[in-house]
Formats: sequence, structure tokens, C-alpha cells
Amino acid sequence: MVNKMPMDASAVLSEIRKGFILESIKTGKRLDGRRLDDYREIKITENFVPKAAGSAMVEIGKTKVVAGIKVEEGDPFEDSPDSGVMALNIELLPMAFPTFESGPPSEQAIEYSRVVDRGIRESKMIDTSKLVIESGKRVWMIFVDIDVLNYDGNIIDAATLAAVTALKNTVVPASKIGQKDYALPVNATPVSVTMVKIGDELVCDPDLEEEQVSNGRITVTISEDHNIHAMQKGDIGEFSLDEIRKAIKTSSNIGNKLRETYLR
Amino acid sequence: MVNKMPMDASAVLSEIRKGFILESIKTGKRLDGRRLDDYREIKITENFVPKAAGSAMVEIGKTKVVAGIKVEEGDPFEDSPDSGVMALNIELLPMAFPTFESGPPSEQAIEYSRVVDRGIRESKMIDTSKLVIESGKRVWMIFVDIDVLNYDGNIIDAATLAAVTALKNTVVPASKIGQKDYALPVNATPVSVTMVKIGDELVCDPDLEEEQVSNGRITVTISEDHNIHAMQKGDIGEFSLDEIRKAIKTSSNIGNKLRETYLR
Amino acid sequence: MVNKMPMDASAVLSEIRKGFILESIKTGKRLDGRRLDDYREIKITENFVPKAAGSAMVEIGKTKVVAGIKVEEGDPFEDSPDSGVMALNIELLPMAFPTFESGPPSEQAIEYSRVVDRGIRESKMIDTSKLVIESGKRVWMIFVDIDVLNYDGNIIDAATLAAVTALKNTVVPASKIGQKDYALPVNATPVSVTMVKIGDELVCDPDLEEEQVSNGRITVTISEDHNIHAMQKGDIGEFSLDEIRKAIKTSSNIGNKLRETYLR
Amino acid sequence: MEGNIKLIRDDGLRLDGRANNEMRPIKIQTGVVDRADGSAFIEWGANKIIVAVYVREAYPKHAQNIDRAIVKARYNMSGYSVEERKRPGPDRRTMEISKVVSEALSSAIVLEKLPRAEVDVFIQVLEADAGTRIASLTASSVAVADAGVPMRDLVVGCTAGKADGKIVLDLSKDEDNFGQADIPMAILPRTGKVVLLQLDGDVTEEEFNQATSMMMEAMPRISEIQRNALMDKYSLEDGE
Amino acid sequence: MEGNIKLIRDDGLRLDGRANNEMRPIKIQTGVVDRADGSAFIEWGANKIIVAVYVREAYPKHAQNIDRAIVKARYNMSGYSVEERKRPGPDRRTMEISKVVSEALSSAIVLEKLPRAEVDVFIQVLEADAGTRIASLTASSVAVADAGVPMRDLVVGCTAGKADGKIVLDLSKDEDNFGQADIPMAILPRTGKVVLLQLDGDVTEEEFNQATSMMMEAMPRISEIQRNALMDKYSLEDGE
Amino acid sequence: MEGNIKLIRDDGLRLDGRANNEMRPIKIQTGVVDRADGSAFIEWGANKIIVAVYVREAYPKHAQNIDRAIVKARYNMSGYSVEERKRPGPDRRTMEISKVVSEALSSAIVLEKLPRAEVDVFIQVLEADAGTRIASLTASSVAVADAGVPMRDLVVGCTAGKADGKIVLDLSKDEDNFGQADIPMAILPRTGKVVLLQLDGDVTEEEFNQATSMMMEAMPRISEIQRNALMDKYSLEDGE
Repeated sequence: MVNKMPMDASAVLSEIRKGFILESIKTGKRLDGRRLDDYREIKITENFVPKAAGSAMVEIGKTKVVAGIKVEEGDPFEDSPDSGVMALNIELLPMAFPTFESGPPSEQAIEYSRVVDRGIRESKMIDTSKLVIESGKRVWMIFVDIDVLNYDGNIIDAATLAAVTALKNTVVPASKIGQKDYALPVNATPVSVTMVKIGDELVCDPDLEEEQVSNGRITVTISEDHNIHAMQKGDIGEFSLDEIRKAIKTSSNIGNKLRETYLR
Repeated sequence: MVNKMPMDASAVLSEIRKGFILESIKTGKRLDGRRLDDYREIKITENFVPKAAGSAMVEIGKTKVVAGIKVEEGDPFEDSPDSGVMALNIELLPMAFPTFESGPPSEQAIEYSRVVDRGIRESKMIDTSKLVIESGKRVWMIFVDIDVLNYDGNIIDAATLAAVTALKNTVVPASKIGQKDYALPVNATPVSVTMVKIGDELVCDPDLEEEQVSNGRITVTISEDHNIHAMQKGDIGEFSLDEIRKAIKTSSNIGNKLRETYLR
Repeated sequence: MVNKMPMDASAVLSEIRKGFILESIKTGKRLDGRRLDDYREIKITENFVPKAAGSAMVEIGKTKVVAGIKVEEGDPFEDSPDSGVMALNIELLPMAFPTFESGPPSEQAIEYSRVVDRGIRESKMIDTSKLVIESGKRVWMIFVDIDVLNYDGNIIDAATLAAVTALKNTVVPASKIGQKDYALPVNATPVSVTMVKIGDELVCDPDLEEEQVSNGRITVTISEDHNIHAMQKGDIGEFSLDEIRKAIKTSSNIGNKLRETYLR
Repeated sequence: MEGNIKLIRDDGLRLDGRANNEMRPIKIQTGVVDRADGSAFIEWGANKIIVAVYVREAYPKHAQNIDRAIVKARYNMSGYSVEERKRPGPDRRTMEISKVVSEALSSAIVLEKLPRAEVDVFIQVLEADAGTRIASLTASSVAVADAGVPMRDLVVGCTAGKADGKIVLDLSKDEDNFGQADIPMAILPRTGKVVLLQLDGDVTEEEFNQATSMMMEAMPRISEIQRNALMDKYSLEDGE
Repeated sequence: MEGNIKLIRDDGLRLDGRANNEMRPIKIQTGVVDRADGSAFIEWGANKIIVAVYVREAYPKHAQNIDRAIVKARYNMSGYSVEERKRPGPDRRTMEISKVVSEALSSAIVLEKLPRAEVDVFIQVLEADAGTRIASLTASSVAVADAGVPMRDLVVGCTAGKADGKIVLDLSKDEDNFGQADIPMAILPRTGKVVLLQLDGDVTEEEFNQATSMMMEAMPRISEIQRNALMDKYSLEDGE
Repeated sequence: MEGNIKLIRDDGLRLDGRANNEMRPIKIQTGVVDRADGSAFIEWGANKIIVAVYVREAYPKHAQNIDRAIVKARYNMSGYSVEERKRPGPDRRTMEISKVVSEALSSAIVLEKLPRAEVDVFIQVLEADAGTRIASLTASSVAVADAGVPMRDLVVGCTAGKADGKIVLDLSKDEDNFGQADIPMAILPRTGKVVLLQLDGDVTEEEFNQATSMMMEAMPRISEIQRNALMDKYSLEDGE
């Protein structure tokens, strides 16, 4: 048992398995039977952590994340005295994958966090103007912590879904300062759609094996206003402009479906 | 000289030496002639660092520690506005043992610190209510720093003795804020007694070699009210409930003697 | 290409090259034709970073550093309520030399920073009494950041020249607090002269190869008042008192010339 | 450990309605982290803790023990798991817990059967509500078994403490914050030997004995929940 | 990305007088860090960035890729490079930039030609004035070529964005701070393939297409500056 | 280094009653850290410093010098050693001191006699009262000799400085804080060669020469205390 390494640790897939994946995708089907733009089964458990101000567990296939929200009093930034503050952080917990390590966040964790953060921030999902306690002095700070418990690909979409769900059920604990608790004011519902390029195809919601054989990843985050609020090309690989335009269209379509199904 | 490793570095005792220790203890005697509940010679030098607010050097056999106290102004914790603050820290200095390293404290250093801290804190030795400068705003903070200079076993008891002695001779420098200096108000005199299990016996005040052959450590801290304020089972090993009860009785007896001899 | 190591990485000079350097210096000439107290060509670009409060790029031979100044509001130290604050930091950027590493500053970087800092601080170059915004509450803080971009010996002198030049063109942004911007008040122009001992000779402005064959380094910083404000013997090696006295005289002479040529 | 808050109601029950020797409800589930060699999820009162176990060759080589396994538990809290947001990363409290949990598990695992190995036990506290170290250890022991690591016994733990001057089992958050003592303990149930024991507060010898007896009585009930969790999995696997 | 500041003048030009599709001036110079295997200095508007490249065997051994090179770019800002003094060391923003720049360069370098190697790309931002990541990448690509590292193509980048509701090329600092979107992009000019792309803000699909077209038109001009920088060096070397 | 406090009394003596060229009392004792290969405890005025030396094979291998020893001194201050509580761990000042002390010791140790070795010199300042770096170095040199490490000579140091405009030997805390210059120096007494020298403040060339002469006169007295400390130990050992 000791020498047993998980099949996919250190991103080593056998050449044979790689071949299977590539061949299958050429035919428009994936090894698990999905079409190229199908998501795996998505399971959302709202209020998974009742003591948090808001929370959700999200599973996309075997990928499993928990988002929890804390709302605390704090100082506003000097250049935005009339605006609450959001800070978002993804932890790639060492339990989730053999090569994830304890300690300060890796470049990968930081990139994922910042992509998820941008989608939420730029869609103006949170109405930060309604989080001011005293102008220039005291505001509500929204801490969004997302823990990855099991890693089987596509963390960005799972984390975005979890964060957005958790924010939508978040309560601002204003009773602590002698006011009434109120639901976090939310203006938009951003959804990220992540695709990877395998051979010449764009494949939605990649699992870990698909990530390992892919050449480039692209995430597009769109809100119900149909506008693009975040994009990120990640990993080594390249896309044509046409592929990027196609990714935007896919994101728009799939994102809408995800929003209607999971985020009403 | 270069290749010379101290005999007991990396916890490697020869099997022969181990056998000697075990055989001897079966007969109720230890290699240095002590009985099972004897302490080594204890030497206490009070006010070893005159510039500190309080201090003591304590030697138990060859184990040598210095505790020094600093008393500084600071903010109270939000949930205890009428209470001063104590922070206690043990440094296992790299000079004290070949495998002790510079840098952030090891798990071992932190465990030792927290056990010593609990004994002092839970016995309510320091009357923190008398360390308030301005309620909710400004209190005295008691920093207890304990440096281990030479390691030959039983750091917890040496550190507790040193900290308690130093606190008993500590002066709060209230003249800095226009009041009169006063002796740190002290309500109790906790004493920790640490035992290890060797074979089927409980052995008090283990030296390093004894720690190395032992299976489990237990510390019991009792104050003059005869109540237990801290206990800690440490290291790999197991105790029966009977052994634990015996450890409490031993701690009560030995602790009383130590208090009367060294802490009046 | 992969295995190509820069000739002088990890301080390894061939014995033959070492011999050349030593032989040459015995004759009073250096491999590049300089006499023992000659500096390499010095090039100073003032205001290299226009957005900084002050800046300079300094090249001594192939050694290249940039100093930039930021002036920000901050709190005075408790024991000097009527004095602005200066903080100086040298970064040995990993781009400058194969063995320089990212991360917290090395002992070498810290020693260099502190020697440059002392020369500027002790010559009372900056009139910190004129940097007070509100006594005891608010002062100007002068951050001097010096980046080493390419390392070919004698960083201390290049950094001192860059910092002094940058400070002399620094503007305090007092308009930010409703007052008038003003030139940083400067009272002195310290110059550091660094020598190394090669064989029995003191050699000014060593390049990297000369540093590698030397036995000891000495820096003397003198201001236009002819007084010594900082000295530092560095690296493994030893100097006689006579050599030190000679180093002071050389520093006085050469330093004067440097000041007149480059720092008027 | 302050004592001026009423923790026992006039009817003799505790604030949450429990009797002195009554546990909170406990649920354990295995196989919750697909990627790991073994895993368990425990809900103990409002505590929610997930544990994943990886068994691998210790690295680097000089950190290996040539004749037995090393056990490294790492207790970690999610930012949202406690009242005030917890910053990521270990602190002094979590490092002490990691140490005592590692040592307790080491006493249960047959270390000699896994020379050169490292058994990594990752503990993530998603929601904390008093007693997390004991709940973590209880779940870890199930996760280690779920990983197929040879064990002499399943470590099981609980806490007792003193609230309003009375000894009570399985402290609630309020009892932990405002009571007079907290005593976490863990045993190997086959022999009754104690592998984890801590105490802080103020108790007499008699109170200590009362507390340990109360815990000893509760242990078999928790053991059963552990065993059921492991059996559920295998019966499910058989049934699939 | 706030939008209540006027960024387009009444005459339709931008605050700094540029037309919508007008770049700031760009200068690139190679051979500026004597010690390095390759280097470049770029001035792009008021941005001043220096890049040095070292090619070496990856260390330690187990970090090597036996069949190709690893590319590690490290984007670092000088304390004095920005409005408010930057503390030394990486932060989350600089770490993300380091990652996307490393990945973009990796797509351009013929990694298989340098098995076991590490290509270290040290980027130092001496003065920052919007668009530093793209300017860094554009200069890095020249510095890597200057080091003699085999490349399929010279990566070239620029940004477009939305200011006062209009799509504009090569955002200024004000447009970056007060505009509605920022889109940095980098391509391999021979194939037009995109190797870096980020977006944050608020744009429609049409606006995105307009922005990318504008950038695609600008790329050849920047590529030429890159090629001239490399040629200047070699013609100088020949002429010496 | 501010100068508006009176440091020389009307009778020409210093605030603590010493003459200009008078040292504070010094005591050195060896064999104070049982576990170490060598050790020394120095009391110099109110300074209390303990030094322990370990000699071992340098680790990891690639950090070894195949033809000589590496000397690593680490100067560390206890939390309670100074007026305001010192946080644990190195800072910029202590790192500089560690470096210059390491270099001074390296000049005294016959490095070639210990190829591949590392001489670790752990310096712990328990009480600080001006002149700790020199007191540390003076004690370190005794501790290294106590460890049996071959030395060309025992490094010895002291400080001089300028207080109230006068050159004085062995600065007190007040003279260090409020004087005009501080000059720590260390030599190898057999040759008189300088192995540590620092200066900060404001002195003329003449004042510098006066200070060094004063220190050179004091050195033999300190050397004797060092030698006596080493002899005490050996005579005691013989006498046992």
C-alpha cells in the first residue's frame, strides 16, 4: 500500500489512457459519456455550515468544495469610503489531492481565487454601497472562504457556484451593532463556464484527466445582463480568436442554463 | 571531531544502554541512583536578569532554563475589558540540543508552552483584574519568555518552576504611567509534576535518556488549593486509568514538597 | 547552453585567473588597466523614475543600481516625536547575479543596506527635523529603495551614490496635505569609499573578480565636514591598524573627488 | 473558563436540555473524499469535520523511519468554521491539537506493519461547536481504518467538564466557554488504555474521577457509531 | 473599474490626446543586464521595465522535466514604482501575473529543445503606468530571444479596454483606474494564436470583438519594435 | 547618537564613575552548556551572554566546503533582555551582527583543519547593556576554544566611542544612546590585526586614532580574562 501512488498524482496519465481520451473526444463524446458541453452532475447543499453568515457545498462530479461567508466590521479602503469590502480566498486543501501542499497558497490557488473574485466583483453582484456602517470609518467586510475538499477538475466553476450560492443566502449580522439583520444585498448572479482545449475541441467542465491532456483552459464569466465580466486564459496552450468567440457563446448558453437550474 | 555526534542526538540510545535503564527501573532504582519519584538536584537563581520585571534561572540536574518577565502596556481583549493579559512562550534554543532548530517554534515547543501556560492561567495565579489601567482601553500585558539553554529532560517542570518563580518576583512598572510600582498580584503557586512511563513504572522528573526509553508522558499541575488545574498526556504511549490516578496522587505529594522547598 | 554556468558564479575563479590578478596588483596595476585607487567609469542618470519622489540610476563599470525615493505620511517613533523617519533597503535582485535568490533579504543584502544607511544617517544628510507634519503625531517617512540590477562588485559605493543622488533630487509632496511641495532638506553629502585587500595592497572600487580574490573589505564614509560617519570591515580577512589609517586617508581623498565630480 | 453564567437550569438539565451524562447526537460517514486512501465525515452536535487519509512513502528519505510508519495529523480550521473569521494556516492551538491527535493515532496503528511509510491525516473543521479535537480524533480513526491501515483498535474519544460546579459529559459551546473545566480524553476501547488526555480548569481529584467514569461509560456508544460507519460502507460495497 | 470620471474629451480624443486606436510610444533595448544570458529594457509610455533571463539546469533534480524546459517568470515591482510605496516581495496580484506570463512564454519557447532546463525570466518593474503585465511579457519575449533560447515566435501583447463607454487601445493609468473594462491579450504573431487573455469589467460580446480587432491591428507594429531591438543588437555587434 | 545629554560629570569622570579609559568589570566562565561541544558565559558590566558551540559535518552535502570549515554564528536576543520586549527571531540588526561575528571568528579558526565541517556558534543575549556584539564575540572565541577547535589566536574585542565630545572606552548604555559615536573593534592579539571594525557617528581622523589606541591598550587585559577562563576549566578538570 505504501508505494501506491494515485493514478493521476503528479499529472502522469498513461499514454494509452491519453489516447483513449483524445480519440473519444474527436468523436464528440467523452469517456464518461458526456457531450463536449455537458457538465457532470451538480449537487448543491445550501446552508451547509449554519453558523456561517452564508454557505454552500457544491459537488460537480467528484469535485467537492465548500464556500462559507463571514461578515465582520472593518475599515473601508481610503479611496472608497462609501463601500464595503469583499475578500475571496480559495484553499486547495492538501486532503483534496496528493500534490496539494499545506502552507501559503500556490500560484494555482491564487489564480483560481482571482478569477472567481473578478467574476463576482466585476458583475457588481454585491451592492457594496449598502455595506457602509459609518461613511469613511466603518463598513461590513465580506470574507468568502472556499475550501476544496476533493479535486477532480474544474475548480473555478465549482468555486464560483459555491461562492455565489453562499452569498445569496448570506445575512449581514447588523443586530451586533444594534440594527436589524438583513440579507446581503445582491444585484447579479454571475456564472463562470470553464472549457479546456483537447485536440481541436473545446470541452466544458473538464474532469482531472481531461485537464491533464488539455492544451489551454479558458473561463468566461457572464451575468444575467449577458455581459462578460471576467475572462481568463490559463495553463500552457493557445486559442484562436474564433475559438475564444465560440467559448463566449458557449459560456453564454450554458451559463444561462446553470443559473436557471441552480441559482434561482 | 567533526563526525562526533552527541550520544543522544536524534534520540538514538544503544540497545544495551536501554536495557540497563529498563532493568534498573524494574528494581525501583534509576541509573543515577534516584528512586522513581525523586527529582534531580534543583537550583534556582532568582532575579537572574535584573533589568527584566522578574526573572529566574532554574536548573534541574543538567536541564537549564531562564524565565524573564516583561510588563508592558497594551490593549485588553474585546471580550475581557477588565482583565490584564498574559502571554507565555518557551524557546527551545538551538544551543540546548543538537536537533533543536532556529526558526518558528516546533510542535514540541508549542505543546510545552501551552501546558505550562495552562497550569499558570487556570490556577488563577496572576490576578489579572488588578492589571487594568483603564477599563476596556489599556491594561498591563505580562510577557513570560522562557529560554531553554541546555536540554537534559523534563523541560515542562523546569519551565513551570522558572515562570512561577519569576512571576513571584515581578514588579509592575506603574511608575511609567505616573503611579507607584507594585508587586505583581499573585494568588496561587501552581507546581507541575511530570512523569514518564518506563516499563510498567511511572518515573518522576525524567532525564533525557529516560524520556527516550519511555512510552508516554504525563504532567499534572496542582496548586496549593489541592485542585488540578492542568493535565497533559504527551508523546506516543498509553496509560491505564489507575496509572493516571496514581500520577495525580504523586503530583499532589511531590508538588507540595517542591512548593514548600522552592517557592515560598 | 543549459549547463553553461557564468564564469564567476558561486565565486569560483580559476587558479590561473587568480594568479593573474594577484601578480598584476603587485605591480600596482589591475587587469583592466586601473591603478589601485582608480574607480571604474561612473555614469549617473538623475530622475530615472520620474514618478518617484526622487531617483537615480548609477552604473560603476558594469555594476548597475537604481535608487528610488517614496515620501509618505506616517507616525514618528515614540522617542523622537519631532523627527521624520528614513528607511533604506537594498534588494539584491535575482536578475543581478546567478546566486542571488528571491525571498527575504540575505545577510549580505542586510549588511550592505545597513552600511549605506549608517553613512547617510550619521552624516545627518537629511534634516529630519524639517519633516514633521504634526509634532509627535505625523511626520514624513522617507523610503529609500535601492535595486541592484547587475552585479559586478562594489555595491556599497554604487548604492550610496545612487541613494545620495536620489535624495538630493527628492521633493516632499506636501501639496497632498494642503501645503507647498518642497525639496527634501539636505545638509551633507556623504560619500562611501570601499576598498578590498588583495595580497598586501588596498584596492579601491573592486570589481567582482577582485572581490573574489580579496581578503577583507573596508568601507569608510566621509562627509564634506571631513569627519568619518561610518566604517565597516566586512568579509573574512584582517587589516593592520596602519592599513585602516591608510584606508581613511584614501577615502578622504577619493571621496572628495567623487563628491565634486558627481554630487554637486 | 469563567463561571458566572448559569449553565444548569432549575429542572437540573443543561441549557440545551441534555442530562448531565447525555451526549449530543453523532453521525459518521466514510468514503467522502474520493481522491484519498480513506476518509470520514463526522457530525457531532453542530460540529462538522471531514478527514482524509493518505498513505505514502515518507519523503525525503532521511525523514523515513526504517522500521515503522510515521503518523502526521494536521488539524485545520476553515475560515468560516468559528464565530470570528479564522485566518488560514496553523496557529499555536491547532499545532498542539495536531500533535496530540498524531500521538493518539500512533498508539492505535500497527506502525511496524508500514516501515518507511507516512500516514497523513488531514483534518478539516468546517463547523466548530466545542469538542472538535475529540470529534476529529474519533473521525480520524475511522478514516485511517477506511484507508486499510492496520490498527490494533479504533481510538475513540469524548470530553467531560465542569459547568456550574457540576460534572457533565460532552461540553456544549457555552459550557466550554463559561464552565470551570474541560477534560478531553481518548482511549483504545479494547483495553481501556488512555491515549489522549488533557485538562484545563479547576477540578478536585474526586471530580476528575467522576468525569473519567462518565466518559468511560459513554465510549462504547461512540465506538459503535464508528463501527457502524465502517460496516455501512462495506455492506454498501457488497450490495452494489 | 468605476465610471464617473470623464475620460474622453469633447474633441473625441482621450485625456492624453491619443485617438481611440493609438498606442503610447514604445522603446525596447537588449543587452542591458551584463550578467544575464539575455536581457531587455522596455519603455512603454511611462512604464519602465527591465527583464533578465538565465538558462540553467533545473534544481533540485526532481524538479526537472526530463523531456523539456520549465519556464519560470517572476514579475516583481520596485518599492518606488507605484504611487504608494510597494513592500518588497510577491503578492497575490504579482503571483498571478508571474503565472500567466510564464504560461504565455512557454507557448512560444521550443521547450523540447532544452530538456532538464529551467528558463528563469526575472521581470523588474521600475516604473508602472498601466499595462505592465503586457509590457513585461513583450519585453520578456525579447530577452528570452536575446538569451539564444529557441523560440517558435516572439510573443507580443497589448491591452484594450473600455473608457467612458468607448473601446480604446492601450489603456492609460486613468483609463485603467476609472474605465469600465481592461483586456490584456498576447499572441504569437505568425499564427495569430492567443497565449494570454484576461478580462475584467463589463463588456458586451460586440465590444469584446471590437477590442480584440483593435489589438490585432496594433500587434504587428509592436512586433516590429521587438524585431528591431534584436536586430539593433546584432548589427551593433557586427559593426564593432 | 544624539548629543544634548551630559555624559561627563564635572569631576571629569563618566556618569557611572569610570575614567575615560576604564572598562566595566568582565567575568567569563566556560563549560556552562553541558550538551554543547564548547560553551562560555560572559558578564560584561550588566551584559549577560551565553554562547554554545557545536562542531558537525555541514549539512546538506552541497553546503560543505571540501577544504575547510564554515563558521556560522547566530546572535539572538531573549525577549526579556532589553528595555522593550524583543519578539523572538532574527531582525536586520541581529543578522548583521551574526555576519560580522562569523567573519571575525573565521579569521581566528584554522579552517583548513576541519574540512567539510560547520562550526555553529549560538549566542544568546540574556541581558543587554551596550557592547553586546563585542562581548558576544569575546565569549564566542572562548567557547570555540573550549570546543577544542584549532585556533590561531583568541579573538578579543572592545568598543570605544565619543560621549560629550570626549573619546571614552567601553561605552555604557547611556553613552551608546546619547553619545556621538560608537566604534566596536576586535583583533587577533598576537598580531594586532583587526578582524572586526565598525563605526557609526561623527569622529575626526584624530579622534578615530585616539579611540583605537585606547582600545589597543585595553585588549591585553581582556585577553587575560579569556585565558584565565580557559585555564580555570582545565585546572579544575585536573584537580578533580
